[in-house]
Amino acid sequence: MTQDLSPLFLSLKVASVSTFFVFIISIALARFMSRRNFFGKSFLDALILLPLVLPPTVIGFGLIVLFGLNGPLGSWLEQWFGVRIVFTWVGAAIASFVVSLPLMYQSVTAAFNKIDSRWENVARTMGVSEWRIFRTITFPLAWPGILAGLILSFARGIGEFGATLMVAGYIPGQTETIPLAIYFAYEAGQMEKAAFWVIIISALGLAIISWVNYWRKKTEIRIGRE
Amino acid sequence: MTQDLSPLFLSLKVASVSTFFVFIISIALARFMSRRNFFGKSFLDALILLPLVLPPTVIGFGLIVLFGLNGPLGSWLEQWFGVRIVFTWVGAAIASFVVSLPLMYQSVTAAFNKIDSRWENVARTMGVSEWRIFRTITFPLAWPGILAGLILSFARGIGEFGATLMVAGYIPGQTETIPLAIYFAYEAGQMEKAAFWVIIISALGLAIISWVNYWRKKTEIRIGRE
Amino acid sequence: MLHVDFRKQLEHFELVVDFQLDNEILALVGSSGSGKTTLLNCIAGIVHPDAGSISLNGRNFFQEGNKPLKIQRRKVGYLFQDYALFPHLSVEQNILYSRPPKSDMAHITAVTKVLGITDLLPKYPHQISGGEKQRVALTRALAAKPDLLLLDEPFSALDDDTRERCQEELLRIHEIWNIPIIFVTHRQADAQKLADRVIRVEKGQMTEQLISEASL
Amino acid sequence: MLHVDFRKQLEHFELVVDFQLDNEILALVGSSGSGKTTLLNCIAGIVHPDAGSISLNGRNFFQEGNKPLKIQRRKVGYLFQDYALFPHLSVEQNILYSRPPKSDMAHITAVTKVLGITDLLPKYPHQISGGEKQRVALTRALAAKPDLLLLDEPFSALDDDTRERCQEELLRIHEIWNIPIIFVTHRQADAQKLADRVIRVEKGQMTEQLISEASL
Amino acid sequence: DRKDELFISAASSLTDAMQAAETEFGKAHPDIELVINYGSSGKLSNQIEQGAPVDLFLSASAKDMDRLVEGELIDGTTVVPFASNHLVLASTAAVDEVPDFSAVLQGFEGKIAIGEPESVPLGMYTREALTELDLWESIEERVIYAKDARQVVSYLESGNVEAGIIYSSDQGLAQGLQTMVELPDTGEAIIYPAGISSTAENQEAAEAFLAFLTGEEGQEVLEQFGFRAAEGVPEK
Ligand SMILES: Nc1ncnc2c1ncn2[C@@H]1O[C@H](COP(=O)(O)OP(=O)(O)OP(=O)(O)O)[C@@H](O)[C@H]1O
Ligand SMILES: Nc1ncnc2c1ncn2[C@@H]1O[C@H](COP(=O)(O)OP(=O)(O)OP(=O)(O)O)[C@@H](O)[C@H]1O
Ligand code: MOO
Ligand SMILES: [Mg+2]
Ligand SMILES: [Mg+2]
Repeated sequence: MTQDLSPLFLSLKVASVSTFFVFIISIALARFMSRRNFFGKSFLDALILLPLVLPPTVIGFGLIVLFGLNGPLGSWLEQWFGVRIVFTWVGAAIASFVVSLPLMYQSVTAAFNKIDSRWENVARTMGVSEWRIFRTITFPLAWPGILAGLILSFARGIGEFGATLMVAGYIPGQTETIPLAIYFAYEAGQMEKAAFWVIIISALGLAIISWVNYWRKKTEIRIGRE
Repeated sequence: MTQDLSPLFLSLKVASVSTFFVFIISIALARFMSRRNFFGKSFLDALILLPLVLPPTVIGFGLIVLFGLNGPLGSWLEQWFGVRIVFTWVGAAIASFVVSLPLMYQSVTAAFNKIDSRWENVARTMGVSEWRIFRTITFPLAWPGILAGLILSFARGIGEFGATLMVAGYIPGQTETIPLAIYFAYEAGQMEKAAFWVIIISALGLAIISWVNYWRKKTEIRIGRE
Repeated sequence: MLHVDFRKQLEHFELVVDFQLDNEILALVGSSGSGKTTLLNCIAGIVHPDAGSISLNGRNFFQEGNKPLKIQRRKVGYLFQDYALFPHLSVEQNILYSRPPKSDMAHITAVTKVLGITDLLPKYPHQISGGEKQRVALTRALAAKPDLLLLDEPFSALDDDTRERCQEELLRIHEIWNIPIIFVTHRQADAQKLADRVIRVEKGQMTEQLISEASL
Repeated sequence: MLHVDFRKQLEHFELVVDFQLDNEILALVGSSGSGKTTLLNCIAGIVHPDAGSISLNGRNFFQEGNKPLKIQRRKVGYLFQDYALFPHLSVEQNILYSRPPKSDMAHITAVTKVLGITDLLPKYPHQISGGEKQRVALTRALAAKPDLLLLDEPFSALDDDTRERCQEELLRIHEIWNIPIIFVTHRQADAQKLADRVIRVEKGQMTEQLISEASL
Repeated sequence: DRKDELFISAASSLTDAMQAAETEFGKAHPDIELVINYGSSGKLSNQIEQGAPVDLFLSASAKDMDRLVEGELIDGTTVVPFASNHLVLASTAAVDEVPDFSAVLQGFEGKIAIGEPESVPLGMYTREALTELDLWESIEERVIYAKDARQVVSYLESGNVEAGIIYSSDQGLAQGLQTMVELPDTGEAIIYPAGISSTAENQEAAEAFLAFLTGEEGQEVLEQFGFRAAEGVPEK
């Protein structure tokens, strides 16, 4: 059986792009939220968590209303950037982003909350800018939590199904990620094809975990104790 | 519109039971994995992560094969304990358990990995048992990460949809969790009912987040620095 | 009776120790980085020697070729150089950590009072001063009524008066418990006041000294 | 010229300080828990006084009613009592943390050599001894060429020889930089050797003393 | 007590109709309690294959029912069609009255949403019908595959496709549809078969409900929700 491998590459692309933005934005958010107190903070917190409790189809519906051709964001993006979200891989990336964000955000917030401000203060006495302190002290010390969040986000991004199907549609060869391939093969009773993709995606998970573990061990000394 | 509130209570029951077991098992697993090295450890790690990357329907299919009346586990449970999994809330709890486990496991592992063994050693010199050290030192110090994992697991448990639908079925009043209620209301074009449940579930998320934040602040001093 | 006779390779030199200690007080001196803390860690069981043996009152802590005795079963009271107070427990909980709930606390209460930390009991480690931490850690090391006391620079962060009081208390306790005590110090006065014997460690090599000779 | 004149309420007493310091070396003494570290923290900007003012060479660090100057802009070198080395950075990275990449390191290399920590540069903080940590922290505080040096018990974990060398180095640096230096100590000898002036803090109240009088 | 409970698995497109039918049926048979599980026909047949306790299966596709009969999970002798359905072309855009269906379809320029043909019965029927009408090739490039009728409707509602093909019984899902054009009859009917499980614990109740559904009252209810009588079912 020769298989078209495009779903693998598409899934990797979608998950990578989504994880990249999840990473940037959840760190910015967590940092912002951990330093400020404002009215509605809990509400924003809950809002970020919402995609975790809603059925993916409903999230997809929300996204398609927002990012659709007639939607407020969709029409704006189309007009100004010529970017179309619906029925493209960008839509799949946005769906992955939304469902992965809460995973990363919670992990990062927990990691930041645990860091002793003493080290940040030492760095301040040395005249180092807040931004450099963040990059060189806060971030590396929070790294184990951030890494856990990254693993979760990437895996969730790879695995996103319901919302992706809604936003990106199922266009074989164009928006067919691995979970979509599995689902439609399975639903059509093509158990061999479904099993093939389940094996591929499991091998991918195994590869990622092994690589992360290897790499974590290699750099372990850097997060040693004081 | 008077609404039958049973989905709310069912969701809470399912998520609580599933989170409870996720908590116990992922902590036991994380502790076991962080202290031992054996062949196939990365593989087990990846296996735990797998439910994150597979489409929920496929997970549901796997579960129903395992826990169905003809499945190896299902027939065994029925025969020995008279517990039926398929089409019951227990099935929903099992589905939630499987999809929440990776979230908790990653969070807990990251939290344990960050703890300085110095404190455990101090406690050892005092003749305190490993189990008591775990309860009174390791666990409280890992608490922020564990809490983040708990939030994620509970939310994911509340929100589980695809696998639940497969294993527990959609039997209004009996296995109808909030996400199922939302999905079927949405599927049936009953947008009002769907909106009602989206609001309820959002309020639930808000309540949980607020409560956790309040409680974290109250006990913050206990996880202060040295 | 404590028997210590082992060697352990460190990065820049080998730590070679061989001494016996009755129920006396031993001062351990030597320049920074010479291996004093490592020696205490080996006795406590936190790191293990490469070869040799360590035993206390006939109980084998470490014996080349055998599995080392678990830290828990050594009954050692250890004041760490950096205190290592539990950050999530109050001072009181730190001190009482090793005590079973309804055990006799009379001796702890007495120590707490003499060391002047009674007011601090409800505070958390990050809320107290450096010298206060040191006294709390000392009290904690005493609380379990150990068979052997290891104190890594127990008075370094204390002013003269407070140090005086802590030392008196330590002597009083030694009188009562009659156990071997090893403490690390950089002060000649400390050694002269407290110690029955002085051992100097330099680059891993130990020599026993007369107390009066000890230039620290 | 450093002007310090503030009050700050602590749990059991109020810390009241009022002194001025030229480019001299000031020894801060007083019993454990009397407020010495808090005083340094106020000057460094890590905590803020309730009232009063702090200024260095005309720059206002703190002025009642105004926003305190950011820690970053105070140009203070601070050796923390518990060192606070960055656990994830090597000794070398710790020391050079404040230095822009290609800046002049000559003075740092010199200090490193005199303090005997050159061998430790590639190690991480959890791999070095207590006294070694203290010397690394001292070097780090000096590395940024600050306008004011705050040293919280900089020599407490050092043996006589090493302490001697560190003190010589500090005097040499003071000679060159000519900045105010405040250091906390519990040793009379330290104060006598280094300090131009001695201030004693007891339960938050300060008194200036003659050096020879200072019973520490 | 299972005695009075009748376990039914029904295709989700029947949800509204079954809720109405349950009320009607309850009037005549107060002693029987219906426990209805909804899902896509494929999912339901999977559940049954894995031993889910089901007495009566109401399927939206003959294919799934045949598979279960082959596996001897459904008693083949009890299988009976109880409803039929039709395909309609739906759009939020208004179309002038045009007599020819293919002209209407060709009139839309944007994307067209249909069910995925390999896995969704709706899609399979759609492809068959369009192939029969020689329209398949002309629109294949513009097609978006959906996983069920509801997704087609969502695409329509959000304005991301111009047209979509759904069941006539699913018209109730949609709000704001301007155009509803039935596909011309191509011979192949969309039949909903019902069958009783070969291991049914409540055979009698299942038979009673099936009789009700194929009887006059049941057919009336189904008709209210956009279904039609199936061949072999007595016309009203
Ligand atoms: N973060 C804090 N929160 C509350 N109280 C504190 C805190 N830090 C210190 N204190 C208290 O303030 C007082 C002064 O503490 P400070 O650390 O300034 O003492 P110190 O003179 O440096 O003592 P030492 O010589 O022991 O280091 C002490 O009573 C201490 O318990
Ligand atoms: N975890 C470690 N890994 C590698 N080397 C270490 C480690 N801990 C200590 N060392 C090195 O071993 C030597 C002895 O260290 P040790 O802590 O025993 O010294 P010490 O006598 O206690 O010194 P101090 O008086 O400064 O506390 C030093 O050279 C130190 O750098
Ligand atoms: O089995 Mo369905 O949900 O009627 O297409
Ligand atoms: Mg030491
Ligand atoms: Mg202090």
